[in-house]
Amino acid sequence: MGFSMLAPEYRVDRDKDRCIDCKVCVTQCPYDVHYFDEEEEKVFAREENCVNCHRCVVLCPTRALIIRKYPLEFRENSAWKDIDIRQLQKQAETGGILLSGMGNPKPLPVFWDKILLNASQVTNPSIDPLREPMELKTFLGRKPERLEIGCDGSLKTKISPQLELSAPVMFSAMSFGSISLNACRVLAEAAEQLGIYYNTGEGGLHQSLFKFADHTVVQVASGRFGVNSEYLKIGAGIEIKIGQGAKPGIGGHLPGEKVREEVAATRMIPLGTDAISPAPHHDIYSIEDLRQLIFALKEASDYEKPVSVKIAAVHNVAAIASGIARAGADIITIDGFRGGTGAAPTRIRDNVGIPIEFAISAVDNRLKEEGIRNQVSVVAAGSIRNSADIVKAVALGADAVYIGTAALLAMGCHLCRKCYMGKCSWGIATQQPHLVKRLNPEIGRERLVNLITGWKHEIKEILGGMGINAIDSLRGNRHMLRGVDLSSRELDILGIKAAGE
Amino acid sequence: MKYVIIGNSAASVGAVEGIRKVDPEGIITVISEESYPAYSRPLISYYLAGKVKEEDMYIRDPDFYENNRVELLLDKKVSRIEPEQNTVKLEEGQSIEYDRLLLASGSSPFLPPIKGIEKQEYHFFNYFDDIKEIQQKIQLNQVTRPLIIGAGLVGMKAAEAISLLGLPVTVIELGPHILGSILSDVPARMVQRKMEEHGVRFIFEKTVKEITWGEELQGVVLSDGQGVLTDLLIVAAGVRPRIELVEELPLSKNQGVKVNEYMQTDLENIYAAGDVAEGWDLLQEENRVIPIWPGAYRQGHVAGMNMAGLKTKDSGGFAVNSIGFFGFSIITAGVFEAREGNEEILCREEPDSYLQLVFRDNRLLGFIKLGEVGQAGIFTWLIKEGIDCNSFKEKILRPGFCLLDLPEELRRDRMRGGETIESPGCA
Amino acid sequence: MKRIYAREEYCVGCRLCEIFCVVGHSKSKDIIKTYKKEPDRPAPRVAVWEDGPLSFAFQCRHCDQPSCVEACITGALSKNEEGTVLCNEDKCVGCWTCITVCPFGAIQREEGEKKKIVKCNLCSGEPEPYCVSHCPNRAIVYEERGVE
Amino acid sequence: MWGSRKRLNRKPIEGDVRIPSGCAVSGIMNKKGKLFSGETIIQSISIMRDRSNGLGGGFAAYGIYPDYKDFYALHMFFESEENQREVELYLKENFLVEKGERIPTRKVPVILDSPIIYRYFIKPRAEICEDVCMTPDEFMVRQVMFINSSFEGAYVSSSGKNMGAFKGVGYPEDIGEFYDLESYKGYLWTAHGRFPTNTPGWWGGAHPFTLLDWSVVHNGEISSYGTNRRYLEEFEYECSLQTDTEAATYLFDMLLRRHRLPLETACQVLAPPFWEEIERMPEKEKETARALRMVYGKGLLNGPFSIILGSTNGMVAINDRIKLRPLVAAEQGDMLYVASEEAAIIEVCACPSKVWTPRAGQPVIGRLEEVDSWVSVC
Repeated sequence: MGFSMLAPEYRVDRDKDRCIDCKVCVTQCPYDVHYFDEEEEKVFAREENCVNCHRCVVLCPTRALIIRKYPLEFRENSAWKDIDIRQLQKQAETGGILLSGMGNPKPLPVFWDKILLNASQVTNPSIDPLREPMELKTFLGRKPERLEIGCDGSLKTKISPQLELSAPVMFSAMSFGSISLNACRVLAEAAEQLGIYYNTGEGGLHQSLFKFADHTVVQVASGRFGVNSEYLKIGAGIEIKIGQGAKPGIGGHLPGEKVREEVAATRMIPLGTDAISPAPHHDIYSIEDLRQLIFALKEASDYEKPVSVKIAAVHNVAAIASGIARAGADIITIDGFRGGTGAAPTRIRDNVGIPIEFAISAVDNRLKEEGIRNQVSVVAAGSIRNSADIVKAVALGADAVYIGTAALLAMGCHLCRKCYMGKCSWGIATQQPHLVKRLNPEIGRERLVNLITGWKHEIKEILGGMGINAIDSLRGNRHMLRGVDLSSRELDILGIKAAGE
Repeated sequence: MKYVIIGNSAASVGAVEGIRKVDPEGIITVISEESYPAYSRPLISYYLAGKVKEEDMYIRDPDFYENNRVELLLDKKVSRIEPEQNTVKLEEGQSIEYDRLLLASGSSPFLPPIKGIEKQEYHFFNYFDDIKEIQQKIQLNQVTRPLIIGAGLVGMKAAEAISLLGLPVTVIELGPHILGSILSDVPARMVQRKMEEHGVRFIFEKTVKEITWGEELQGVVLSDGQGVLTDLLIVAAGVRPRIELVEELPLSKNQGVKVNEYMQTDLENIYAAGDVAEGWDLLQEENRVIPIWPGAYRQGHVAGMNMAGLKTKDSGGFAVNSIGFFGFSIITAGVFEAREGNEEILCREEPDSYLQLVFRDNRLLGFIKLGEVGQAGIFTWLIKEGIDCNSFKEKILRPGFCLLDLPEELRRDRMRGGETIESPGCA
Repeated sequence: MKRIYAREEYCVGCRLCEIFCVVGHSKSKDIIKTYKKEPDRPAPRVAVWEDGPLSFAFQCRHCDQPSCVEACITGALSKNEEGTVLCNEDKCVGCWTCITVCPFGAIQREEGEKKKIVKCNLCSGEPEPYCVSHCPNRAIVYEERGVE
Repeated sequence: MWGSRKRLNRKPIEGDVRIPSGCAVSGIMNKKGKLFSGETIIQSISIMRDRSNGLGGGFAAYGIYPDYKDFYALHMFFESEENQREVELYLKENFLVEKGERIPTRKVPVILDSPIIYRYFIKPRAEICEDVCMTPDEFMVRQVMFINSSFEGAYVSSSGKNMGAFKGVGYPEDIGEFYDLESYKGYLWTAHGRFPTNTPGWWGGAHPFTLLDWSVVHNGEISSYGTNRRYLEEFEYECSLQTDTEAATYLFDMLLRRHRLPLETACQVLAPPFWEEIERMPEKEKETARALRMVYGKGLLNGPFSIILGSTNGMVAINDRIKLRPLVAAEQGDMLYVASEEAAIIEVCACPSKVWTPRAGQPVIGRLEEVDSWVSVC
């Protein structure tokens, strides 16, 4: 590397009274921070390499390690904050685009936290989910405007294919390539166990995951990686990815070093070649092109799968969503500006898009006004952090949510945001065999199932408190929401009242 | 059922444990010429060197015989076996009936024809009592120049033990190098150097022609006329199976007593195990005596089970030795030199270690491993199972070879390990 | 019987099994005291073997018919009623005969002055062997697999 | 004054805010269509005085205008004569107005602030219906919603044929006396006593809520209101009152009239079986139940309620799916009774042949005998 003006970001505090020089930190750090000095017979750290992934901290058997923010400060300047200066220095050294992993970390408002939920008192009873049934079952897919029922009660209307979810949550599109096969396996197994779905992302479907196909949404993105007839027919649903919240308008790039044998085979590309997904689909330059692709995919899958179209939440999201619905999509997926990614240009990630909360509200309103809201499903994504966020998203109008970052966190991700380096110390965002095996899918699956199981309990408690015993009755039920610390304009856009009103 | 076992070492203990696995009731009688419960013969050199206390010489707990309901007859010598009567006769006249008899009488040291040896001022290094005599002499400061005839396994352990007591040992060997039964020339020289560093002196390719006497033992005269002074003479010139009890009986024997895969001699009710028996050699594919401790136990165990009525085949064995001098380890197994000419020999020599592998048709036939101990059993296993090593032959030669280096299928088999995989013994 | 099995596909090579094996067989059973205050702490009975991404922890298989017990020249090795192969370390003289015959290479040696073997005793008395309970990735399991 | 919705500087009323309320309901019908006086229903509802607090009471009566049975009977409240004139002008433009008259009332000391109360017997002008491609019913629905939302100081309290709603601020028995319901004869009567928790009460906000010949009296609080409302808005129902009763009425209208679901099916939408039960159903039944929940999930009325739906063809009483509000039913001869409390039935029918408590979500359906379809208008 040579000389660098960049000071370390973190310092490694090693408690010498606790450290037994067992070298676990040395074996576990993929960033070459810890090393054992044979002469001194002690472990030391190259702090400049530390990304604060916590692998060493968590595995240190004597709790001898703490990673702290490097205490060096620049002269105080409210315009030029430390991060601005550091990023600038980095670019001055490299001349490149700044890259980032995971979602937008900037201190922009998180509207979930400005929305509060309602509960029943006196005039209607709250319901105890431990004593009464509490239903979270959710169907995603196109619904007819009305049903025709014969006099004998028989169903005369044929219902389009649906995804049936035990709870309104799914695992976001994360490709094999951007994450490890073990991580994909965790998502697939957990989805199966939970009765929900995961999404392949643009990585194709690895042979070993075919058995989870009934819980798989297969994605078709601009690079068409891994897309073939079998792929389209085997999944439970198909998703056309137009955009992603973390990088609206930007394509994807999986560097060749991650395109190892299995990735290459699954994506159907040569070994070691860069996998580049173009920014647009080059066969979709307009809404009518999208319609053609939607129906091409339906045709290819015998009209047996619901087709979703995923877009990033951008300024005109409501109109775009309406167009997507009318183009024949059964599910519209909207990814907010805090959505995660394996790698995105930092400036794009931090500055493009709109919050998912507003996007849900705007889309739900628009579709309702057009009288087609009940006919399509809306899935919201991008920084759903907990069960309360899900409840708020559904109350704002989403049918279900996708979680990506939260699922990865459950598997072990510590949000160090260095996914793009391919050296994920938790075995998630990496293809290096010695790192991949760090994620035991069995443990990952248990943790992820635990998370969603916990969330289900919480959602049931919240619903019970509201006096509701089916998630259906929360959809678009904005009466259950009140805003705090929001301008009246923001309240209007969210379609909710201020707390106290 | 009445069981009689002649001898009380590894094969005998194995037989008791084998019988008791099958038959908790029958009467077991063990007859020993010695006056100790079963002790470890390989430990006698450790005892002499002061590394092991007397109570740790015994290979089983003191209540072993009681717990296994064994009648132990010590200091009793069998004079005759009478297969027609199904009895064994003790020298003092007593007859003991048996339904099944195990000959586990072991071997006796060989006394080479040397002039003057009849004066009996020499010692063997085979029995506990031998060592106690030597120990007494040394403790009485009667020894200043010990001399050992024979640089085999016994002679070398004797040399090490005595040297550790601070005495300058001289070893006279007929052959060109030490440990001729288990080592080839190069590793033998390496071990020899280690021993010389500790003050052991070797004289090769000489025999002792004569023992000279003054008032006491003075020394020996070698085949070339050279004289060597000594005041303690230890004869370690090899051992011979003790077949004298069956010499007259109608059963096949060569050097030892021939046994089938059930450790049965030609006489239905008489079994043999241990150094006295000619069991199956897996590598040589013939019956022969393999005088090693683990093999004796295994054979005894198999014999015991068969005697008690549970048909059990012995898988056979081959020579395996672990020995060490002054902390320098030697592990060998199987053959160490080319015999048929189609063997492939790979070697790795380093200042303090040596590894030699002998392959035939990509199967490991034997190895010599000096200075490094770890994982040696995997080599032994490769030999025993006759595994095709073609794909990982080079890896075996590398330091630190372990399960990790096996092809995946074999590795996984080993990792699963344990369940019913190991047949008794692996001598 | 219940045995310890390694799952190589999940071993991360951290060697916490070795570290905690030592702790489990130490006097204090406290990791910091063991390593800071017990210079004569025992050697680990488990070894992690590693070659590139392939690694796994390995220890005694507790064979049904253990060659090591048959071969032991001192009677230090024995198999108890539960099937655990145990070593009486006071009796072991470090002759390495057991190492010579162990078909797994699973027997370890005490480092330094003490010339004797150490081997896994399944942490008898503990609900679960230390290496198993301290493996961060469930790459070592303690279970009954029966005959395969 | 009776309290206009559009007045400034007043307390919030229905339509401005959500007002939860507890209530008493009662419904009585003769399945053969035999007419009986309003006295019975007044008697029944008055026994449940404790369940209301004097801030709202009302009745729906069917079969009361046999002479005008082909005309939509428009019951209206006006704040002022000026308001009335504007509406009447509008009516004349769009409808044939057969008759317009003040609804006779009596002076009752506790009934204050009553608005101008009128009824009109009207028919939509055929050419206009044709012009906008609507059935007369559809046209009526739009017009009622338009009047309610666009005309200052005017409110349509009912608009069905051969039926009418009589409601106001007060205890129901006082309202009954006020409207002199003893002098009306109908074959089906429903009544409502209201217990709103935070409003002085507004005449228009009193129950029953009606649309065409649907009338709904309701006890409960619908926690799914926001969802139901947005769903209805998708089908262009304007929930201007923001009441549960209004939402329930529109849902019935949409499911029965517009989507033409069988009555039992519509009830199943409002109070569907749990998934657990659905899984145990026979295949065909399960298929329908699944589809209904899939497509009409937003029509589920979630939270405590007991509802009586009145219509020309009969009466339906239904509870929420876990029966969080009371509902009792009884039969005696051709008479069917439903009420919040058994006492309200026994008061008017001392020895019913059968009394039962309907299970959660299981509708009690009283169908006029000569009628085979619930959807009266096609």
